[in-house]
Amino acid sequence: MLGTGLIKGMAETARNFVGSFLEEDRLTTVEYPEERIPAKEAARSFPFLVFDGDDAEKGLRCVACQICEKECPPQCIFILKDTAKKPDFVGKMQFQPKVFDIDVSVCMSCQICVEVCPFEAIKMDVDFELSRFDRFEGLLIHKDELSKPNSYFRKIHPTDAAAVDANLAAEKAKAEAKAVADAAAKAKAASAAAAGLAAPAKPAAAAPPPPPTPADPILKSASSSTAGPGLAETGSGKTHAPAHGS
Amino acid sequence: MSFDLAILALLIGVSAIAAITLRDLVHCVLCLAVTFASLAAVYLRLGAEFLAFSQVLVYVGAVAILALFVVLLTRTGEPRAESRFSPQVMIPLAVCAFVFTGLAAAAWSSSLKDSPEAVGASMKLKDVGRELMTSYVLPLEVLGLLLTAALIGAAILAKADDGEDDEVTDLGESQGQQQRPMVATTHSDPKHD
Amino acid sequence: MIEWADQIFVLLKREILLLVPVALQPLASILLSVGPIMGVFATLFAATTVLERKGLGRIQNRLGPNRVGPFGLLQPLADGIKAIIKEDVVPYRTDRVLHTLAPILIMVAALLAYSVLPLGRNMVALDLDAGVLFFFAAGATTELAIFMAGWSSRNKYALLGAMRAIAQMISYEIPLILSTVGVLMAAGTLSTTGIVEAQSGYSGLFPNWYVLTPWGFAGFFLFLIAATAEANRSPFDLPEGESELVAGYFTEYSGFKFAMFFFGEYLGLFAANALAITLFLGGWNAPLQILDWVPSYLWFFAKLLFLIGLSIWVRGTTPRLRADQLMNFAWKFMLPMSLVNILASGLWRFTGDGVLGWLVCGSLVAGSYYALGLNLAPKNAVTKRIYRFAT
Amino acid sequence: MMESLEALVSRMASVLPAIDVSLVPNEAPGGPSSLRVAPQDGRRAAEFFKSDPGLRLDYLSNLTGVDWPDRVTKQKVKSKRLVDGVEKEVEETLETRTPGFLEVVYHLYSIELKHGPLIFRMRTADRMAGVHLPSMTPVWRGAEFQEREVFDLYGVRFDSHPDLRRLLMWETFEDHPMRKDYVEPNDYEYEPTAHDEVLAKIKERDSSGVSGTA
Amino acid sequence: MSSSNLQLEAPLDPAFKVERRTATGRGDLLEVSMGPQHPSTHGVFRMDVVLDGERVTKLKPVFGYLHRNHEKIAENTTYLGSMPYTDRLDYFCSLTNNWAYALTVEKLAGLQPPERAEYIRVITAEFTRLQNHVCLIGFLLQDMGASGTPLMYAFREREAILDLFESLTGARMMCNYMRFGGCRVDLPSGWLDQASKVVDRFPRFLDEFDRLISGNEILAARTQGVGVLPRELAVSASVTGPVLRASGVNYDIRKVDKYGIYDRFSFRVPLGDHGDVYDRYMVRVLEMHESLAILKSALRDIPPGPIMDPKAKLRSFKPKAGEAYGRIESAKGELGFYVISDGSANPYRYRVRPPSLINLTVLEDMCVGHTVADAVIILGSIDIVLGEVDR
Repeated sequence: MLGTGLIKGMAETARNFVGSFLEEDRLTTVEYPEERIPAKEAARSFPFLVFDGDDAEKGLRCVACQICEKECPPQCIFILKDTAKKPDFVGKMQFQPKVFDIDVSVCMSCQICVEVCPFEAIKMDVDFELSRFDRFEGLLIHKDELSKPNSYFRKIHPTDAAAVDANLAAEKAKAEAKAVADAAAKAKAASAAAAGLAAPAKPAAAAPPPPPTPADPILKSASSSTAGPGLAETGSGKTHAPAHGS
Repeated sequence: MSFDLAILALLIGVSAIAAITLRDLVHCVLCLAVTFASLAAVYLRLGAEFLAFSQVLVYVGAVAILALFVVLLTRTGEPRAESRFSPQVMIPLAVCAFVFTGLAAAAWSSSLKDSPEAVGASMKLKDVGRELMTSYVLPLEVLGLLLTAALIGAAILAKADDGEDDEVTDLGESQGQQQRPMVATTHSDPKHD
Repeated sequence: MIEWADQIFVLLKREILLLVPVALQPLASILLSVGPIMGVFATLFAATTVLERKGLGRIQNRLGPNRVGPFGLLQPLADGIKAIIKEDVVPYRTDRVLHTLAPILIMVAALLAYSVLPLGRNMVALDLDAGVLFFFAAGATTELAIFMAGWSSRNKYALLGAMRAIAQMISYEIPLILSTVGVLMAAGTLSTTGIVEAQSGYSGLFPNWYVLTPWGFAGFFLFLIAATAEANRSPFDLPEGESELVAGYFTEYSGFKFAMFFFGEYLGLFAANALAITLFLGGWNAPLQILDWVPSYLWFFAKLLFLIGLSIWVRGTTPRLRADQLMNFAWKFMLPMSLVNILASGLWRFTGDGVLGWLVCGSLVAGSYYALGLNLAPKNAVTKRIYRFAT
Repeated sequence: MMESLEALVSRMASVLPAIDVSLVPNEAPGGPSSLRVAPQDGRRAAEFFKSDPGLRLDYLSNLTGVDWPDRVTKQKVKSKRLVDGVEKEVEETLETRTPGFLEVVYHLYSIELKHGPLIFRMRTADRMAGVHLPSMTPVWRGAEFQEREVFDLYGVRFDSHPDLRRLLMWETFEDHPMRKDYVEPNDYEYEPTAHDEVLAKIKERDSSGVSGTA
Repeated sequence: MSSSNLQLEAPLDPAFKVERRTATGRGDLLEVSMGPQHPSTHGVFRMDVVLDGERVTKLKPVFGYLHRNHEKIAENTTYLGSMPYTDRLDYFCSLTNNWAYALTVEKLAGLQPPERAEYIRVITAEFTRLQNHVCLIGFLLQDMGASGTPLMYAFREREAILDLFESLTGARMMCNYMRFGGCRVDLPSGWLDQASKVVDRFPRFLDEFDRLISGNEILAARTQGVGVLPRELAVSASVTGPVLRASGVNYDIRKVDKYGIYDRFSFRVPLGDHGDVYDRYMVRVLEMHESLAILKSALRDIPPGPIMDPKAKLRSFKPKAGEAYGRIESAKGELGFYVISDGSANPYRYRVRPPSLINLTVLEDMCVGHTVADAVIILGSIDIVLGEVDR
């Protein structure tokens, strides 16, 4: 008969009307600024750079290899290599980025930079409140703002961070063992120098091969002049302009 | 004649003249609607409530709308740029003058002309109904029959429109439009288009 | 004391009038009637918008507006301010005079209808002998306003919307008026207060409302459906069907003019519902004799809110009809049904409200409802379909 | 299952007189090889594919263009030649110029017989003037929009297409953006963004070679 | 219900000739440009409609408002770099887009995803289908003017599925999850239980929807017999997906190609007999039931193991020269990718076969003779996403 379907439908809407007051799972709305859904562990919004320890400059894992810059589909990353090498988390001398900018307005949160990074240096943040007041400069996020400590990474992605930490620790242990072995080998070689054969002390590359360092004489000299890590830090900390000028 | 009736009369006159002189047909019909409404106000002023409301309901609510529909469905774009008055303007003027004189004479000679208020006041709605059903039952029924016949006729005409027979509807202006299949219903300005 | 509470507004008006010089008393009387009506219904409009949005929200498992004020109750205020301060965009080449007049006319027409609605005992602005007729006459004027809006906008959607609206309103005006005929016959008057008074009193437990007769029941629903169509409410909201015509005849309106259309439309809805209450639901009368002490206007507004809630509920449930189906429904169902209903109400007068009356009128109404409903179904029948599956 | 492409080619040669069909191998491990049909035989072949009871390829899944611009392959050839009366071995570079063409690839399946795909392709004479191919819209209606797209993005004109207009670009647009040699016009109505600066910086860095990318 | 495999329907009529339907209007024709800002064109899509009264006599779809030349971008990006761009094709079904692209490149490079990855792909693809169909029927009813109620119920369910996607892939819509030779990350702990919960809860929604709307007279009147697509025309015009199956053609690529591991699941393919909007609606509803069956068994059977083909390379991925065409049954129809490699890091030619665009071929044939309101719901029933149509 005419109208039965309509009445059935009205019963259903009435059920939902009442149900929205009674049943939790009917009402999916979250009153956002006051109430927040806790971020999912896998959530991703925008990349950040991980650093170990407390000092963002010192512990930055990024070695400015520029793989992410090349792989980034919308090309929103801009990296400028530093002129001086500094020891990285393994203790190996590496370059660091002097400039590391990501353009929020272009980034599409695809996470490809994270995947291609061989150094576990760039990870995805969960903070999605990225609105800025400045349309131009404000949307370009610089290195100091991008750098976040490993403890933060552990907080937002615990499972992932644990795996990464274990991985890095293993690598570091391997590298240290290698260094010890190398030292031992060197010592041995020195002691067995009678043969006059120097053992090749080239450390074997870790699982992800670091990019070949450029053979630029200026860079070489610069890195050799700033021997100590402390010096390197002060050199790269605030005095970008003179370094660039030279 | 009282002041308010004079205003209403003026309104009727002005809107009626506007209805026949304005360029835009839609404006004309809207002025006609104003005429009808003012006429209803006159009835109301004279105490003929039922007549006034019927006037609004039928003339403003239906006849004017019908006229608008007709204008919309048959009109082609721009109002024509010819003169406001057709060359044969004298003939309708003469007819109008004749009708007006006749009506005025009838009104003048009527016995009610001195006490217009008295008519409406005495007529309650119940009385109207009773009169319609007793003294005027024959005209009422005849009118009803006529309207029914008109309705059926309209339905038949509309029905034929659905079928194959095109001759019934393709009369008059619509034939001229066959050459222009794309006609914007809104005003089309050559410059703007 | 009860009497006093019931008549407080009537007495108040009388007291105030006494303070006014005699020469100005007619004017003051008009102002004292019109002012409160506009104030009360503007407030009701504001309340309804928030009620509708919250109600629809709950029906749809949402929260509805909840930002402005406590529980979002000040939302209409925010909307109103926004509407007023927004730029009034009038497209190039519109007919500016008509474009401006249309929303004013639609509001005036909607407000005129309120002058004959009895909001409580002795609370009617204009107790006309032909009150119901006046109501319909005022309602008919809105068609003109809608046409003006649609035509003057110089927009194809607006024009299509206006054409649809007018066609729909003309078609549904007939069942709307015919469905009231039974009441007019039973009450023997066209005066709204007269009709309400005819429904006062109780027979047994039940009030003497016309909705509690078979023909009144059918008439009430016919009237409600037709009134919904007249007010362009869902499921008859084709003239402004946003999925087809963007916003129908007020596509080109913005800012305050748009708000006036919106207001006018809701005023029309309230007026139609108020007339339904007057005609079928006993107006200001209490549903039970023991509740008679509650002031009459409260009953009126309670019933009005109930009908508004019903229309929100229907809006939350139904999809929209198509234009031709709408017309089919008007002419093939509503019209014959209301004619049958007139016959039933005539029979009721002779059979009385006994078992015989219920049997005869009830079966007449129900039978014709069933038959017309069958007739309305399309030829290839709305049936349950069986679907094949390939594995 | 469908017969092998080799068998199909020989059968087509026997059924359709003087048809120019050849096999185009595909080296990808997962992908089947395809047929190349000469443009003048395109409609005949298509009708055959659609109506042949063994094929019944009634469903044109995909139709797309490929641009193969002019290629210059340099080859160093050593030849012995008489130079100044002495026979010497001379090394010279031979430039073989492969003229470019546009190719349209059709992927056909059969809904009736549930097999496929059969891939066939047609090549235009060149990339500028002779870019006409027969339209397949009369055979498979599904080609209508895809041919319009190929026309739009590659500039292949399909003869006897019922409504050959641009599909994605606007009517007054002139070039064909999917061609390999398409140069983006600098006519975007864009606002400056921070990203412009980033790109400018990249350009500057790359041109000056400050850091020398790895 | 038949159980014979793949030979369910009568053979297609080979003599079928495609004829363009045209209707000639006799009165004034009104040309309306519906879109690109029209509310119900599902994005920035435009239909140039020529109307005779309200009847459509001619309808030309106009595309390109969202055109960004995805294919050209992909030819200038690495193989991996195109993966996040495929999310943005049909932004409702990013996971199936991922799958289609990954499948094609796997064919090109000869990769074989491990079993667990295949299961994950099936699970995510079926969830994608569920949420796409849910939204589609919500949108379809919204186009019919149902005030958002069905749409909100649909979004409520979609929310649960998107939560699953977020906890797996990190994003709700732009998942960017699949990789050549497997999937990016493994399922987080507890994900399967959560997914089972969603699957178990889903029938409640389907029943609710059934009660709410499937029996509604207005829905039946609006959709039955509207926009009929004959079988032969559907096949000839390369229409795929639920639209094709609603016309009674048994063609589901999951059954025909058995890509992935679809041969391990038993599911049925619902077929419509009328090919109208109602059938397209119902076929999708029934497909959701089948998807739930697939999901149930996949969630039960998923084995542990690796999720990436060890041969797959993430960086400097350069497949050998060759070409491949891969296609899957996405929620909208056959989604195909055609990739030609010349041995470099970027594809030489990258083509998306968009089901949305090709299904629109028959839009005019379906709409001619119906009213504007019908054109809107016919468009809605095709289920297009402009990100995919314009690419």
